Amino acid sequence: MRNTPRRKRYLVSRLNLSAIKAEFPILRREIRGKNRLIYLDSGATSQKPNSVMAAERDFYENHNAAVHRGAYQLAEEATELYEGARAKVAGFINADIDEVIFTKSATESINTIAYSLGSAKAGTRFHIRAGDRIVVSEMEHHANLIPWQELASRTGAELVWFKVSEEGRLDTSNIDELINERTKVVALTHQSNVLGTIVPLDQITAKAHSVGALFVLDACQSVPHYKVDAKALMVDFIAFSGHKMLGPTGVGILWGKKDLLDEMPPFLTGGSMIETVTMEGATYLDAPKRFEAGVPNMAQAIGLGAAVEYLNALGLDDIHAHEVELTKRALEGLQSITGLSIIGPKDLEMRGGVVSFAVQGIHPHDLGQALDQYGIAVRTGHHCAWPLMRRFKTIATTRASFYLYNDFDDIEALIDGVERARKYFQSR
Amino acid sequence: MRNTPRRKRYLVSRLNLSAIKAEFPILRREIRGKNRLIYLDSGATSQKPNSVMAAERDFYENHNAAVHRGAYQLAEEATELYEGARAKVAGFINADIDEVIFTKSATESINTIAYSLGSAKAGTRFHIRAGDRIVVSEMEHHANLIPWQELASRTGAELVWFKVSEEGRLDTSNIDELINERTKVVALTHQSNVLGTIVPLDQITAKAHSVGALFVLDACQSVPHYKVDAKALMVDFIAFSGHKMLGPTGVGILWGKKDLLDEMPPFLTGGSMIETVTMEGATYLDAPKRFEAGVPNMAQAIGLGAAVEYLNALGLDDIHAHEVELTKRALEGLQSITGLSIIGPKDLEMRGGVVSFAVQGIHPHDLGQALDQYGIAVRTGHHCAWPLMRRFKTIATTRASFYLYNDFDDIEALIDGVERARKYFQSR
Amino acid sequence: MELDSLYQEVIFEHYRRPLNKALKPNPTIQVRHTNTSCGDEITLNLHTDGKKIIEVSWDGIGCSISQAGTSVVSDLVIGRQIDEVLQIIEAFQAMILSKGSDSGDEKLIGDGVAFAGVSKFPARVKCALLGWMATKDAILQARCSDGEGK
Amino acid sequence: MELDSLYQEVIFEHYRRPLNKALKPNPTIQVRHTNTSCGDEITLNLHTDGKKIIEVSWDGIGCSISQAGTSVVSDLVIGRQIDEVLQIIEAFQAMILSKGSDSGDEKLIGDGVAFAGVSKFPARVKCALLGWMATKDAILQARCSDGEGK
Ligand SMILES: Cc1ncc(COP(=O)(O)O)c(C=O)c1O
Ligand SMILES: Cc1ncc(COP(=O)(O)O)c(C=O)c1O
Repeated sequence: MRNTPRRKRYLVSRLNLSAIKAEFPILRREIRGKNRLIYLDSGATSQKPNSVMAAERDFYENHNAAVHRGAYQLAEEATELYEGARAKVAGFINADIDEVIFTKSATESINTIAYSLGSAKAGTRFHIRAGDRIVVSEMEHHANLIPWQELASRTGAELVWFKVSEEGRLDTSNIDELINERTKVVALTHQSNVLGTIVPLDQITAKAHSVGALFVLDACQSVPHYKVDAKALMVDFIAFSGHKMLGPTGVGILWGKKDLLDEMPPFLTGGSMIETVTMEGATYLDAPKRFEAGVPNMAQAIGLGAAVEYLNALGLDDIHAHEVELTKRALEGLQSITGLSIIGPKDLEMRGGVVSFAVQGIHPHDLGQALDQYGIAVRTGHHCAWPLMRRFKTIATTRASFYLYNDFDDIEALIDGVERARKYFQSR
Repeated sequence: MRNTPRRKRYLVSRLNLSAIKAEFPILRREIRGKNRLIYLDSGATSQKPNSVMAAERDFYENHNAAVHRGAYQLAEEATELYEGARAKVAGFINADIDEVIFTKSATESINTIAYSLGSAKAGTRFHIRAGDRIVVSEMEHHANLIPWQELASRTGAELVWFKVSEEGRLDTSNIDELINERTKVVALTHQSNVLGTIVPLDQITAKAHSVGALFVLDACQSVPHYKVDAKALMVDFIAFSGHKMLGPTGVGILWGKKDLLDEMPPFLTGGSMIETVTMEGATYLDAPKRFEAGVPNMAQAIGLGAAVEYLNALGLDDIHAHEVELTKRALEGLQSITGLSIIGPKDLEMRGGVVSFAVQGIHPHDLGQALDQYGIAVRTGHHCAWPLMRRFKTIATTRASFYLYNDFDDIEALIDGVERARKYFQSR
Repeated sequence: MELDSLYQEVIFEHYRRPLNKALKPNPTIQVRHTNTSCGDEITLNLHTDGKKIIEVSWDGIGCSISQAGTSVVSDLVIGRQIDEVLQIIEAFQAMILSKGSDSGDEKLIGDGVAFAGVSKFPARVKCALLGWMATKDAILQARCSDGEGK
Repeated sequence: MELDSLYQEVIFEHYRRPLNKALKPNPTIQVRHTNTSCGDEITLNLHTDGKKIIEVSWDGIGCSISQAGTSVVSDLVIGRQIDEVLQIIEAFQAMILSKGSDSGDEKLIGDGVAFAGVSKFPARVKCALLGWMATKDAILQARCSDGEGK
């Protein structure tokens, strides 16, 4: 690996990287022989610190019981841990505790809203019918696109979308055309998982509310990386995944305004979300229980609580500052490579630590394979954003995404690796 | 604790209980002071052996990456582990691998079928419309009742149900009336989570198929305890939860016949379940991916795989035989207590290790509280089977449920504990 | 023994001989509250002139804690000013949610202090509160319907 | 170096100068296959008289493995009997799914043996199979539509 002094020019991070790395056992893995693992796919899923794994294990070893149902000591402890995790997540996004719903993933969170709205009876404020409009964008992850396509197709509503500019920004020039009196839902990503673009929300949320539309924010790529304030954002719903923010797999979050959640039809039905049940019908509890049917993903929620504590201890501002520096160096270094082009913003303005690129003459799959050979894990493909690929007239990109455990050496390794791969394929 | 020789009269289990208990760290917990934990609420959720926790941790420490998406080494390993877990679960219930879908819970599994059927277009074989019939029973858990109530209310179908006899058996006397040409779905529990009753299925599945209805089996209380053979049972769908069978929380199973699953509309939509996506619409992959949108609950599925291996190593037949002996002693011992009555079958014929009972003059909540004080964890309440409570003209029962880590001492402790509690409340 | 700290003698007295348990006709308002996790249910009739609680009567089934709790609150509030009653309920709520740190002010909540031990058993807090919350709910509903509250 | 074991020279030759890459008109059957995880796509035209493969031509974009694979299979099967071709495809499939244990029979699968290394990279198996599966699919569809198969 090259060892030039150039990285010294970059800001020394406020994070203590060696201490952080020590908390993530997987970073000691060796890849394809003796290569150090350089994990640059946190946009897909993040690695887990010891404290998260320990919290899950502690739950299973000492407190495991069905929450809210048992009256014995273990069940009381389990309930307190589970509800404690809810309080931690609520604090993390500045929400009220009862507004935080544990789902299995952001995908489920978004589907929950789409299905709930789809079940709303005619005459209620949530009812969606033929002629109504749902607004998304061309840069949505499939998880924030297909549920709305399906809702539109079930209800006869019309799906329309914001376009994306050549620079990878949301094109809001036709906002008044897209969001009008017929618009019932606006569902947008906070940050593109492909481009790294952070979407400025103020104008769009204001417009959405001015016509009485509900605003759904896909915050999968933002909540893990910088402060997201549920109250300040003026949105109605927020969806994100625990596994992308150091938490366990199998847990996601749906945040929603309490008065909306309490009024909306439930989605998954079953135990623990009911008020009364007869053979003929049931009535339902308020949020969050209304949307948490069945024995919940207790250990995972509690693990997510530990992840939130870990993030709080480091501080989201420092994490974000660190990632901006990594991104700055990555953008600069990668663009010095012959034939490489960035797909997405090339500046740091309203931009997160996700960098997509193409290298002329090398298919992303081949490039990713070579990088893997050097120990570098990047994502290649359409990134579950197929329409966005079409927008940029490609079928796939190579994507590096950063998180708090990445250091400048990782970025140099990426830059060197891409250059080395380029030469490898060129020589063949 | 009483130490009479009477338990010696009972069969020595084929399970090595001391070795088993050593694998479940939580069983070393002390409760309300210095009481040994006597966990008799496995019907709500089971405890976890070391091997399950180790499998999850190994995944996070060595292989964590998004399955099916990445092309790098970690992602390949994660995919192999995840799909390996699917193969283990499939083997466990004698199913084909592609028929096993990972959900978050049995509740989600059942909702998946109900919503998918509800989305089927008119003219397709899955379409449900006004006048069609859905058949359930009075002994269903809310998770296998409310989703069907909701489906009925969304489609205009009629919900009808089997009654339950005074002995706690399914009353099939009016089967020909309930299941007729209009019947589209029959959804029944395999074993009641309140009564312990195992439902004989042959007659009902035959009848259901003779009229072309789909048969949905809620196997939450059976799969963990005795052999369930997906192919032999002649059912179309099976739902169960990982957390009740030694697995992690946050993972459930939906099994379905491949040709049905591939034809049914998807439920949750998003990444990894699509074939192609444009802004206008999407096409979907076949099962299991069709029903696994998003980054899945990888660690939990893998943990469940380890649970299945643990169950296989002990042998389901020996586990079941052991639980039958425990149940025999419990039924006998409990019934010797003044004022105690069993709710559910009093014999061992087609009966699992779940025993519900009432003690005259003592509310279940108070009884459960006293038992907790002695270290005994039982469940009190309506057990998410409110209509069944009404059927037995009560609002709650006390329920003890057994699993492979319970021994005869646990049963004696229960019997002694109930007697002691009875005296405590009588004296006040 | 901890069980006794939960099941104070006073609680058993109210449980065995509950006060005001038999619905009085023609209430100002009737409410029905359920403990959704166990199915316990009470119906409570409130008679009020808008300022004072004239009568509280109730019926229902439940565990000793919820039955005794309803008995205690009904006995405590009859004849008192509404504002005072709301204060009493608040004090009881604070105690019961205190996880053992607040042992309750007997001058304010009377026999309610016998429930201090319940606050150490989170799963039973709902039982203890059932009758108290029904009373509060009835008062607030009565207020709304006669235009007293804003 | 393991990368070379994946990227055999033969693969690069086919990738740089793919054979039969340009759709011939009027096929017996046309199929379109997609690698859903990356978006790579090929269109393949098959000309057959029901017994023999007369022509295979294709177009599409994709990684070196999928492009070379399609080139190899197209070259290999043209002019052969259908039954023989299905056998060849099966042999290739067996090798590619063998996780490195089957190095392939060159007499049967020709340049296909160059893909033996791919079987050690599970995430690339789909790439290697893309053209092969498209060919198989086209053959089976052609069979069905002319009533040859049962
Ligand atoms: C018979 C039965 N069905 C369904 C369920 C629901 O399972 P879960 O809460 O894990 O989704 C349970 C357990 O609670 C059950 O016992
Ligand atoms: C922007 C965005 N939205 C939604 C998702 C879906 O998240 P999950 O797969 O965890 O449900 C992802 C990640 O895959 C994402 O990056």
